[in-house]
Formats: sequence, structure tokens, C-alpha cells
Amino acid sequence: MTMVDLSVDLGFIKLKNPVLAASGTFGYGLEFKPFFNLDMIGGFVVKGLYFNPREGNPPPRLVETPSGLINSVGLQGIGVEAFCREILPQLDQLDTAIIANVCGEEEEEYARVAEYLGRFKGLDALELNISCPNVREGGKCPAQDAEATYRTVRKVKQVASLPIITKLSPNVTDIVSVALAAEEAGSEGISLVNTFLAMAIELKTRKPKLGNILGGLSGPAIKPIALRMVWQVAQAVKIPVIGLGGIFTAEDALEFMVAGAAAVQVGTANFIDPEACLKIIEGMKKWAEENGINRLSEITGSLKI
Amino acid sequence: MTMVDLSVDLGFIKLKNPVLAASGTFGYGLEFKPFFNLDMIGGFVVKGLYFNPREGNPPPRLVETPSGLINSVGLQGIGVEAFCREILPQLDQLDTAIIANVCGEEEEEYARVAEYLGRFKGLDALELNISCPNVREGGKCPAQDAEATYRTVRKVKQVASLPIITKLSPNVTDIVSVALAAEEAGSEGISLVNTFLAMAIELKTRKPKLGNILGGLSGPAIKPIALRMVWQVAQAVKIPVIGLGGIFTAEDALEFMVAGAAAVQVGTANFIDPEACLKIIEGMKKWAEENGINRLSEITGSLKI
Amino acid sequence: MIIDRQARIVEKKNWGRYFLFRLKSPEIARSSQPGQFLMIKVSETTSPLLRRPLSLHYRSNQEVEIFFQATGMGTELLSKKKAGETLDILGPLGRGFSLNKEFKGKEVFCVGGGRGIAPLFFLAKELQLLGARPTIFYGGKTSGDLPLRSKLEEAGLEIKISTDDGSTGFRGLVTSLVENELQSQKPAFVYACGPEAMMKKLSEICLKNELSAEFSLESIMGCGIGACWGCVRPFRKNGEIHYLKVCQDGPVFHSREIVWMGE
Amino acid sequence: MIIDRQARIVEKKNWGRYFLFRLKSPEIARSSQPGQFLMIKVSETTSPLLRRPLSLHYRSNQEVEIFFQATGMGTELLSKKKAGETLDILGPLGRGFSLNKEFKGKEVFCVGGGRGIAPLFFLAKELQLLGARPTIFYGGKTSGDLPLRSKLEEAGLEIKISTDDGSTGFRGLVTSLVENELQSQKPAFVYACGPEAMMKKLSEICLKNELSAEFSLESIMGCGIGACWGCVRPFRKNGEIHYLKVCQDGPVFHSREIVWMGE
Ligand SMILES: Cc1cc2nc3c(=O)[nH]c(=O)nc-3n(C[C@H](O)[C@H](O)[C@H](O)COP(=O)(O)OP(=O)(O)OC[C@H]3O[C@@H](n4cnc5c(N)ncnc54)[C@H](O)[C@@H]3O)c2cc1C
Ligand SMILES: Cc1cc2nc3c(=O)[nH]c(=O)nc-3n(C[C@H](O)[C@H](O)[C@H](O)COP(=O)(O)OP(=O)(O)OC[C@H]3O[C@@H](n4cnc5c(N)ncnc54)[C@H](O)[C@@H]3O)c2cc1C
Ligand SMILES: Cc1cc2nc3c(=O)[nH]c(=O)nc-3n(C[C@H](O)[C@H](O)[C@H](O)COP(=O)(O)O)c2cc1C
Ligand SMILES: Cc1cc2nc3c(=O)[nH]c(=O)nc-3n(C[C@H](O)[C@H](O)[C@H](O)COP(=O)(O)O)c2cc1C
Ligand code: FES
Ligand code: FES
Repeated sequence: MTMVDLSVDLGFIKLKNPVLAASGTFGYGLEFKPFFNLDMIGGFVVKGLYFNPREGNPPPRLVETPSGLINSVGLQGIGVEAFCREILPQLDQLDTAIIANVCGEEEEEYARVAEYLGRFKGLDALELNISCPNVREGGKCPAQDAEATYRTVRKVKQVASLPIITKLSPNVTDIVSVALAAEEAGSEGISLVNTFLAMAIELKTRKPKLGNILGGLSGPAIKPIALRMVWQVAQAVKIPVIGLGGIFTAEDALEFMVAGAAAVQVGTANFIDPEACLKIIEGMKKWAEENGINRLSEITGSLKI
Repeated sequence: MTMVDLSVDLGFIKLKNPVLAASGTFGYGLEFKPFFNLDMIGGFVVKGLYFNPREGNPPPRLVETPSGLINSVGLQGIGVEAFCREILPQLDQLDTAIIANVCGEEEEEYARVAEYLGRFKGLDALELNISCPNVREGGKCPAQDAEATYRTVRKVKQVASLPIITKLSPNVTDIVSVALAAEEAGSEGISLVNTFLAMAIELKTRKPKLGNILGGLSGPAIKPIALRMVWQVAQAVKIPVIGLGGIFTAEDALEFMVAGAAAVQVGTANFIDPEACLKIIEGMKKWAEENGINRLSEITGSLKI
Repeated sequence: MIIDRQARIVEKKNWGRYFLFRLKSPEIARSSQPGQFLMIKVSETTSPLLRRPLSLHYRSNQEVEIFFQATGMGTELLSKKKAGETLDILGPLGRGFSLNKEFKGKEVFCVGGGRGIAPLFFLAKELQLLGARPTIFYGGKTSGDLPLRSKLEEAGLEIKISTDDGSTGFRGLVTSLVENELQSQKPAFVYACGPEAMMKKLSEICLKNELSAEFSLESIMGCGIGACWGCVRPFRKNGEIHYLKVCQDGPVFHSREIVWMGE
Repeated sequence: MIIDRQARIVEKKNWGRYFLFRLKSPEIARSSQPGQFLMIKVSETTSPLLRRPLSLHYRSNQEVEIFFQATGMGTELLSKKKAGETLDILGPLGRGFSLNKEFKGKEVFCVGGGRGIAPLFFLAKELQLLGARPTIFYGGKTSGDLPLRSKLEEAGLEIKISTDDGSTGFRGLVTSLVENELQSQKPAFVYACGPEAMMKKLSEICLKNELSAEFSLESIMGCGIGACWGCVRPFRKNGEIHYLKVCQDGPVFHSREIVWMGE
């Protein structure tokens, strides 16, 4: 049996395999060091970074739902300075792709964070998180509007020295138009989806279960919708698409690739199994071997209609 | 213990209890006669009706997903004439609310179907299905656009002798704006949500699992998103809101009411348990008794923020 | 149609990936016909969500039997249930095999591939009661796929065995075994259940030999009771092609109506 | 942190809604401290999705014990597992109780309400090894909520019992029992685990009596390993209020840091 080539060339970044850990589900990466050698995975996206430290949303922040999880963490984090000072030097030791997840209260802040991160070594790309439902009133975000998306990406491009992946929100009528706006604004890649705006109620108290009332739904429950969106976007854009949303198994990951994803991200699955990324990579390799596929990247977009 | 009053007055229709069976999941109603006395439930919405009979989409039409079901039935049905001739007279014997689900290829057809149905006795209201993702190319539907919603509802209102419930699609950026458009166009009620546009891929063959490629996701997986939308819409409109999406238990139904629903619909649950509606009603009654609630309708919109 | 939420597993048998449960469910047993099926709840949670359709393998006065292969998450979970536990079952559902009184004294073929044998035991027993002379053709990939062989033999049924690898019985497809047999005798009727490819081939053989046949088809089922329109397949009716519900109009169909996959 | 995917249930005990499992898991046993917890997979499907946090009730050389109450779907499913089956467990996690060598020869109180007794057995045994003199205050609604009473007694631990209904032991809240006891003796330290209201009340009693105390808190956990930021609660640190992770910075916190619910 010949060795399967798992590597993926996204143009702006080469990955040793197509599996990245998703932002907000892999901490700053170091949390997973006790479980496996981080160099084994394609890379990871660190927790969302605002310029300043943030306390995040009031608890409770999690609700388990049927095959899903709602979170309203609200991007609690240490801010970009502490990240570059304390965390990044440790990540720079790793031989895997490190992507920072860039957040902002308004367009200006995205640009400031992106500019600041560009001054340090250790990062391979920036993921623009214009799609977090846990920050603004009513869960609104720039990725819900093609024009706001274009403006934000454009502004960041002007100051960023690193390649940009724009992360889209599924809470839209027409995901393709937002993806096209990001592409036109110069984004080097697209990742989708972020979480679905959701809610849970505690019947006994008649109160929302989340301290923040609304939160974002992730996990296997959303996979069929995320897969549909990845397929639609991959057909429309020319830049590489990174697919995510409910990926728990190697089969899930492979389906996203067949739908058009060049790479995938694994989110909620890391919580249930800290070795999830590793197992998914192993499973993909095994599948490729069994199916006589020498270069895994060949299957991207191979859906037969 | 005093008897709990389960009845609900929607203004345009009185229900003996707030539980309706959802369109497309209860056949023409008669399918459930072997299981229980149909007079026990608040009412039911019959399968979607186009003017003419339809064959529906090619099989496979169903995919099971984590805590969800994707369907691409595509409104196979007998058409409005056969319905009024063969089915409606049987339904007219029942002492429960009967609602017809009105479909159309274009605005004209909605009006034609609504007008035709108004000539017969036996129906209590019409539910305008402007939100089915299984008919048009790419899953598009009028409910994805506030203006198209307004136009369609308006056109139907001009010819309809029965009250109108407009059924919304969750595949939108801003559900509230669509709900407001329906209200402004004269809709007497709003129901939400219809299914989420979704997809599944058979890895072995690299083909879509559904004959129609895309389908609509329903079931417990979508409940947290549906509940959020019902809450948002109920705060914005003055007309009664009927909530649905993944209701499987009495607790689920009660949560939708607390979020603002005046009544609820039960869909996919009917497939897993043909007695689902009945059990949910019983569970709601028990809950009301245990919590000293005399009129169940009091809890509508009682969410404490 | 009866929902029995407390059908107790009286006996459980297991051969590799194949399982047989005997369930106490007097009401369902009483009204069952061969070829009908049950919808079985396999989980108390919402995953897997849907009930699973399984044919009635046998029924006695108080009990029904199911015979199944663990192939995916649902049947896997079901296979872990133990004797003494209860199942939530719904049935009997669908239109079963037609049992023609004229078959009395006549030869009929029952052809089953793999787990497709499930409904044929009940059918063959009823055919015996009718005075017909059923022969069961029982095919599998290898000898391990024929766990019901001794049960069929002990029930005094005429059986013919085939395996793809020749590990037992005729070496080759069960359809070839049927073709061989047709050299020496023509049955009054053919019944079959098994993989789509096997049934399609058999239906061609029946056509060529001018034999009437009924097939029990599979389809992904949302409800099993005719409410979801999810289980349809195309069928020929009065010269036209229409989508019919496998759960309600079938699962047993006459060969001349069936449009085989890939046709 | 170790993932043991094959921790075999060596023994299972059951009293009403309460369950005790003894699990073979040498590596986890070796590195465990009282107050630490495990994250336990309760389902092979995606529903329930998350692992469940359960305290280490005891550990021996090769084995660990968990003691839990079946309250919802997850613990319900867990309670159906049988001896001989295996569990997928992750641990030991979190920061446990602080074991101060200076407690040697001194009286310490361990206060547990309901299932909150779980971590206190392991703790009390370690305190004994240290030469401290632990007294366990074990409170429940009624006598059926005190299933571990005889186990604690047999282990030679000093225990005091209360029930809300007086069906056994002191009639009233376990916190009142502690207050009574404080009339005659002041312990060197107080450890507690139980319902939020009980612990809040106890922390007030400790404040009034100038006692140092540690509490094991509960919180809904996404991961248990510090990766999701989902389990936070507000805590007092250097005069400010911050959200800390219960799974990583706790689950055991000093009473002076804790901001009680509704404060
Ligand atoms: C009328 C009828 C009678 C049947 N009788 C038997 C029987 O007696 N013994 C037996 O072993 N099998 C029988 N089958 C097939 C059996 O229903 C499937 O093997 C089973 O549903 C697979 O479920 P799973 O969760 O193990 O597999 P998964 O692949 O995980 O199932 C996923 C989904 O696809 C459906 N599905 C998958 N394969 C099939 C299939 N071949 N047919 C229908 N639905 C499928 C499942 O019901 C489920 O909704 C019958 C099918 C039908 C339609
Ligand atoms: C560090 C820690 C140690 C614990 N130790 C024990 C123990 O030793 N024995 C014991 O009986 N219980 C213990 N608990 C509580 C136990 O985790 C919950 O009872 C259990 O998670 C409930 O799950 P369920 O599926 O039965 O309930 P459900 O209500 O169906 O659970 C739904 C969700 O809420 C979470 N949840 C519900 N109640 C709690 C709770 N009180 N605390 C944390 N999460 C909750 C569940 O984990 C799940 O994510 C501990 C909790 C924590 C945080
Ligand atoms: C607890 C939690 C925190 C998250 N934080 C972030 C974040 O900081 N930035 C971001 O872009 N996405 C964040 N996400 C979204 C995930 O990266 C991912 O898009 C989403 O969870 C869908 O993938 P999944 O179903 O595999 O989890 C978070 C998700 C969860 C569950
Ligand atoms: C098989 C199937 C067929 C459906 N057909 C219709 C329909 O004809 N008209 C309609 O308005 N909604 C239809 N729906 C949508 C349901 O009425 C409901 O809006 C949706 O399933 C969400 O509710 P649930 O999660 O309770 O199923 C259908 C849903 C399913 C699963
Ligand atoms: S399975 Fe629902 S109609 Fe046949
Ligand atoms: S449970 Fe995930 S950070 Fe604590």
C-alpha cells in the first residue's frame, strides 16, 4: 500500500493534513498538549481575540440540546497583547499551522487586532470572526450583510500582513452573496459555518437557560445545514473553502470535502473527545487507503450530481 | 383540583387545546384515526395542497441525521379538487380545527388554491406555506423575502374567505422583518418554523443522499433555533404566533408558549410516535395542574428576562 | 395498527451479526399477516430518531418474532437489548404477501437472500397451512450468513442453500440456484425478499419463465403508517409510472409493478 | 489527564436513585486527589452529547469509584450500565481539596448534602492518613438519601446524620447540625459539597465562626479540561470579581473567593 498524501495546499498556507481545530473549542491550543502531540494535526485556530481582555458573558454559558450545544461564552479572553506575549511564543515552537481568530466590536477593532498580530512571528493566517452571535445585541454580526462583510474584510486587508480567512455566519438568507463579498474584498479563504443563533428556556423558572438569553448552536445537530452551505459556497467562489459545523467523525469530514471543502475544522467534538482531531485524521487516512486514493485533496468538490 | 382550561382563542379561531399537528406530518389526518380520537387534539394542518395533483420529488426522500430528519418529499399530493371532494367531507365530521396548507408555484396559484378552498365547508383556516424549501431551485421560497411575503399574503387576502396563517421560513437573516410583512399584509396569524435547508452526502458513492439533492431539516435538532425565532417574532407582532420546530414533549411545547407562542404544532414527532400530539396535550395538562395554572393560555409570552 | 409499548423480549438468539428476538405481544400477533412489518423504537433518546422497520419473522398465539442483521447504529443498538427488557413496537403494518387458496397442493418458491429470509419463514408456514408446497431458497455470502438453516429444516420445510463462496450448499448466487431448479420444475408462484440486485435478477428470471412473483421491498421509512410520503418508489400502474408508498401500498409488490433501481 | 476508554465496571451498587460504580482504571487511580473529578461518556450516540462530570468517590491501587444520583437523561443512561461493561472516562481533572499537613491531630468537618457526599469519602480517608480527625456530617431529605451511611461507619469514620424529615438522625438541615456541633467544638477546617443553598448557608456559618472552608462547586461543563470557557462562575480575586473556570481553577474553591448564586 502506498502512503496517502494527506497534505493540502490552500495557496496561502500549506497544511500537513486537512484537519484544523476550530476557534473557541481548542483554547489557545496548549490545553490539548496533555492529550497528543499538536504537530499531528493540520493546525488550529485559537480562541477569538479582541484587542483588550474581556470577561465574556454571564453564566450559565452552556446548554446541551438534542445532538447539539448552545454556548454564550461571548469571547472571554486575554486580549491580543497578552496573547502575543504569553501564548504565541509557545505556539511558535509547534510544527503545525497556527491561525488567530480576529474579533472586533466595530470594523476599526478588527483592523487594529489584525495589524497588531502581524507584528509577531508564529502565526500562519488570520481568521476574521465576523460571525459570532454572542457579542452584539440580538446576536447580530457583520457576516449577516454582504456589504458589511465587504467593508470589514477590505479594512483588514489594508493593514494585515497575514493571509485572511473570513468566517461566515449561517444566520443568513443567502450565504453565497456574503461569501462572494468576502472574496471580492480580497479574502484569501472562507471558513463556514459559525454557530446558529439559538435559545433555551428553563420551564421551571420560565427564564432563559443562558445568562446571555441567546447563544450559538453547534454540534452534530447543525451538520446537515452546514454541509449544504459549504456546498453552495464552494460552487460559487474561487478561493479555498474550509468547512465546519458538527464534524465528529472522519466520514463527516470527508463529506465536507466531497461537498467542496479544501480543509475542515473540528469544533464541539474536541469537548467530548480531546483526541477528536487525531482520530478524524486517522480515519480519513484509513478511508483513503481503503479506497485507493493517493492524494486526499483530490476528493475536494467531487460530489456527483 | 380544579379543571385546567386548555382552550386557546386565536381571535380568528378557537382551539380546545393549543396542540395542532403540523402540515406534511399528519397526512390528511385520516391516517391517524387508528391511533386516537382526532377530536382530542386542538386541530391539524393537512398536507400541503397545490391546485393540481403532484408527484413530488424523486426518492430517496428521507435522511436521518443526528436528532433530525431531512425530507425532500416535495409536496406530493392529490390536489385541491380531489381533496375537497374525497377528504374534506370526512374531515368535516370531526369536532376539531382543520387547517389547509396552501401552496403555489407562483403568487397566482396561492390565490387560486385559497379561493377554491373557501367554497367548501369544513375548514377553519388556511396556512400559507410560503416557506417550503423542497420545490424551487436551490430551496428558495417567498418567505425568504419580506416584500415577496407581503405580496403573496396580500394577493391571497383579496380572495380568501378564511382566516390566514402565514408560515415562515427559518432560512432568513431577519425573521422579524418577514413576520412584520405578513402581519401588515393582513395575515391573521403567523406560524414558524418550516424546515431548514439541508443536505446529506453518501460517502461511498459521493452522491447526495436525497434524490432532490437538498431537503428540509426538522426534528429536535432544530428546536433551539426555532424557539429563538418564535421568541423574536412574538415580541414584534400583535397577531398570534403558532410555534413549531422539534417539539417532541410537553416540556418542549410549554417552552414555546413561554417564549410567546399562543399555540404549537407538532411535526416530526408524529412519525416516531403516532400518539405524540395526544401525549403532549396530556403532559401539558398535568404540568398546569401541578403548577396551579388554571388557564394554560396565561403562560404565553411569560418568559422572565 | 397497534402500539405495544411493553413488548417483552422473551428470547434472544444471536449468530454473529444476526439476531432473533421473540417478543410477547398478543394483540399484534393475533392480527399479523406474512410480509407485514413492525416499526421498532431503538432508542430512548433522539438519536437515532426514527423507528426501524423490521419484517414479522413469525407469530404464534401470543408472540411475534423478528430476525435482523446489525448493520448500522439503529440495529446495533437494538441488538444490545437483552431478554427480559421491553420494546416499543408498532404494527402490524403494510400489505403482506398474497396467499392464494389455489396454491393448495402446488409448488411455490420462497427466495431469500441474507437477512431477506426474515419474512419468508412466516410466509412458508402459512403456505404450509394452506396446503401449498413451499421450497425455500436461502442464499448468503458464506455459510455464516445462513443462521436460520436448521430452524427451517426443523420446521419441516423444503430448503435449498447457496453461498457465494461455496462454503456450504450450491456455490453461486441464489438466483442461479433458482434458475437451475426451474429446469426441472415450475412453481405456481414465486415470493422473494433480499438485496435489490438479487430481486431484480430474480424478477428477470420470472419474466423469462412466465412466473408470477411478489417481492418485499425496502425503503427508508419515516413513519411506516402512510403519513410522511417519504418511503415512495416508482411503480407501474395502468401503464403510467407513479410514486407509491412502500409502507402502505407495500412493502410487498407484484413483480410487474416494480421499477427496479437503475432501470 | 488520561483518557481511559475501557474502564471496566467491576462492581455496581444501587439504592433507589443512587448508584455506586467501582471501575478498574489503574492509571487514573494512581494520580487522583480528593475533590478531583472525571468526565464520563454516557452515550455512544450524539444524544446526550456531552460527557458528565462526576467526582472521584474513592480510589484504591487499581480502581476508582464514582457515586451518583440519577437525575436526568445522562445519569439515567449511566445508571443502566451493568457490571462487566466498560466506560469511557477522562480524568483526573481539576484542583481538589487542599490537604494541609498541619491538620494532623486536629478536628476537621466534612459536610455533605445528598449526592454531595461523593467526594467526601475519598477526602476523609486521605485526612485520616494525614492523621487528622475528620467528622462527616451527612444530610439528606429523608433516610433513603443516606445510602452511604453504613459504608462510612464501616470505614471507621466519625459521622453525624441529619434528615429534613427526621426519619433518621438529627431532624433538620445538615447546616443546623453543624451549628449545634460548633457549640461544643471548633474544627481546624471545613470541607463541603452539596446543593448550592446548603453550601451558601454553611459559608455564612463559617464566616460567623471564623472558620476556613473549601467547597466543591458544580457547573455545567462542556469539556472539563479548560478548553471551552463554558463552566465559569464569578469569583472574588484581589478585591475584583472575575469569571474563573470551575473545571480548571476548581471545582474546589475557598469560601472567601466564592460568589454565591443570588448574591
Ligand atoms: C419493510 C421493511 C422490512 C424490513 N425487514 C427487515 C428484517 O426483517 N430484517 C432486517 O435485518 N432488516 C430488515 N429491513 C431493513 C432494516 O430496516 C434496515 O437494515 C435498518 O433500518 C437499518 O437501520 P440501521 O440504523 O441499522 O442503519 P443505518 O444505516 O444507520 O440507518 C440510517 C437510516 O436509514 C434507514 N435504512 C438503512 N438501511 C435501510 C434499508 N436497507 N431499508 C430501509 N431503511 C434503511 C434506517 O431505517 C434509518 O432511517 C427491512 C426494511 C423494510 C423497509
Ligand atoms: C465537578 C463536578 C462533580 C460532580 N460530582 C458529582 C457526583 O459525584 N455525583 C453526582 O451525583 N453528581 C455530581 N455532579 C453533578 C452531575 O454532573 C450532574 O448531576 C449531571 O451532570 C446531570 O446530568 P443528567 O444528564 O443526569 O441531567 P440533565 O439535567 O439532563 O443534564 C443536562 C446538562 O446539564 C448538566 N448538568 C445538569 N445538572 C448539573 C449539575 N448539577 N452540575 C453540573 N452539570 C449539570 C449536565 O452535565 C448536562 O450537560 C458533579 C458536577 C460537577 C460539576
Ligand atoms: C464554546 C464555543 C466557543 C466558540 N468560540 C468561537 C470563537 O471564539 N471564534 C469563532 O470564530 N468561533 C467560535 N466558536 C464557533 C466554532 O468555531 C464553530 O464555528 C462552531 O462551533 C461550529 O462547529 P462545530 O459544530 O464543529 O462546533 C465557538 C464555538 C463553541 C462551541
Ligand atoms: C415529511 C415532511 C413533510 C412536510 N410537508 C410540509 C407541507 O406540506 N407543508 C408545510 O407547510 N410544511 C411541511 N413540513 C414542515 C413541517 O410542517 C414543520 O414545519 C417542520 O417539520 C418543523 O417541525 P418539526 O420539527 O416538529 O417537524 C413537512 C415536514 C416533514 C418532515
Ligand atoms: S414511511 Fe411514512 S409514508 Fe411510508
Ligand atoms: S468545562 Fe470547558 S472550560 Fe471548564
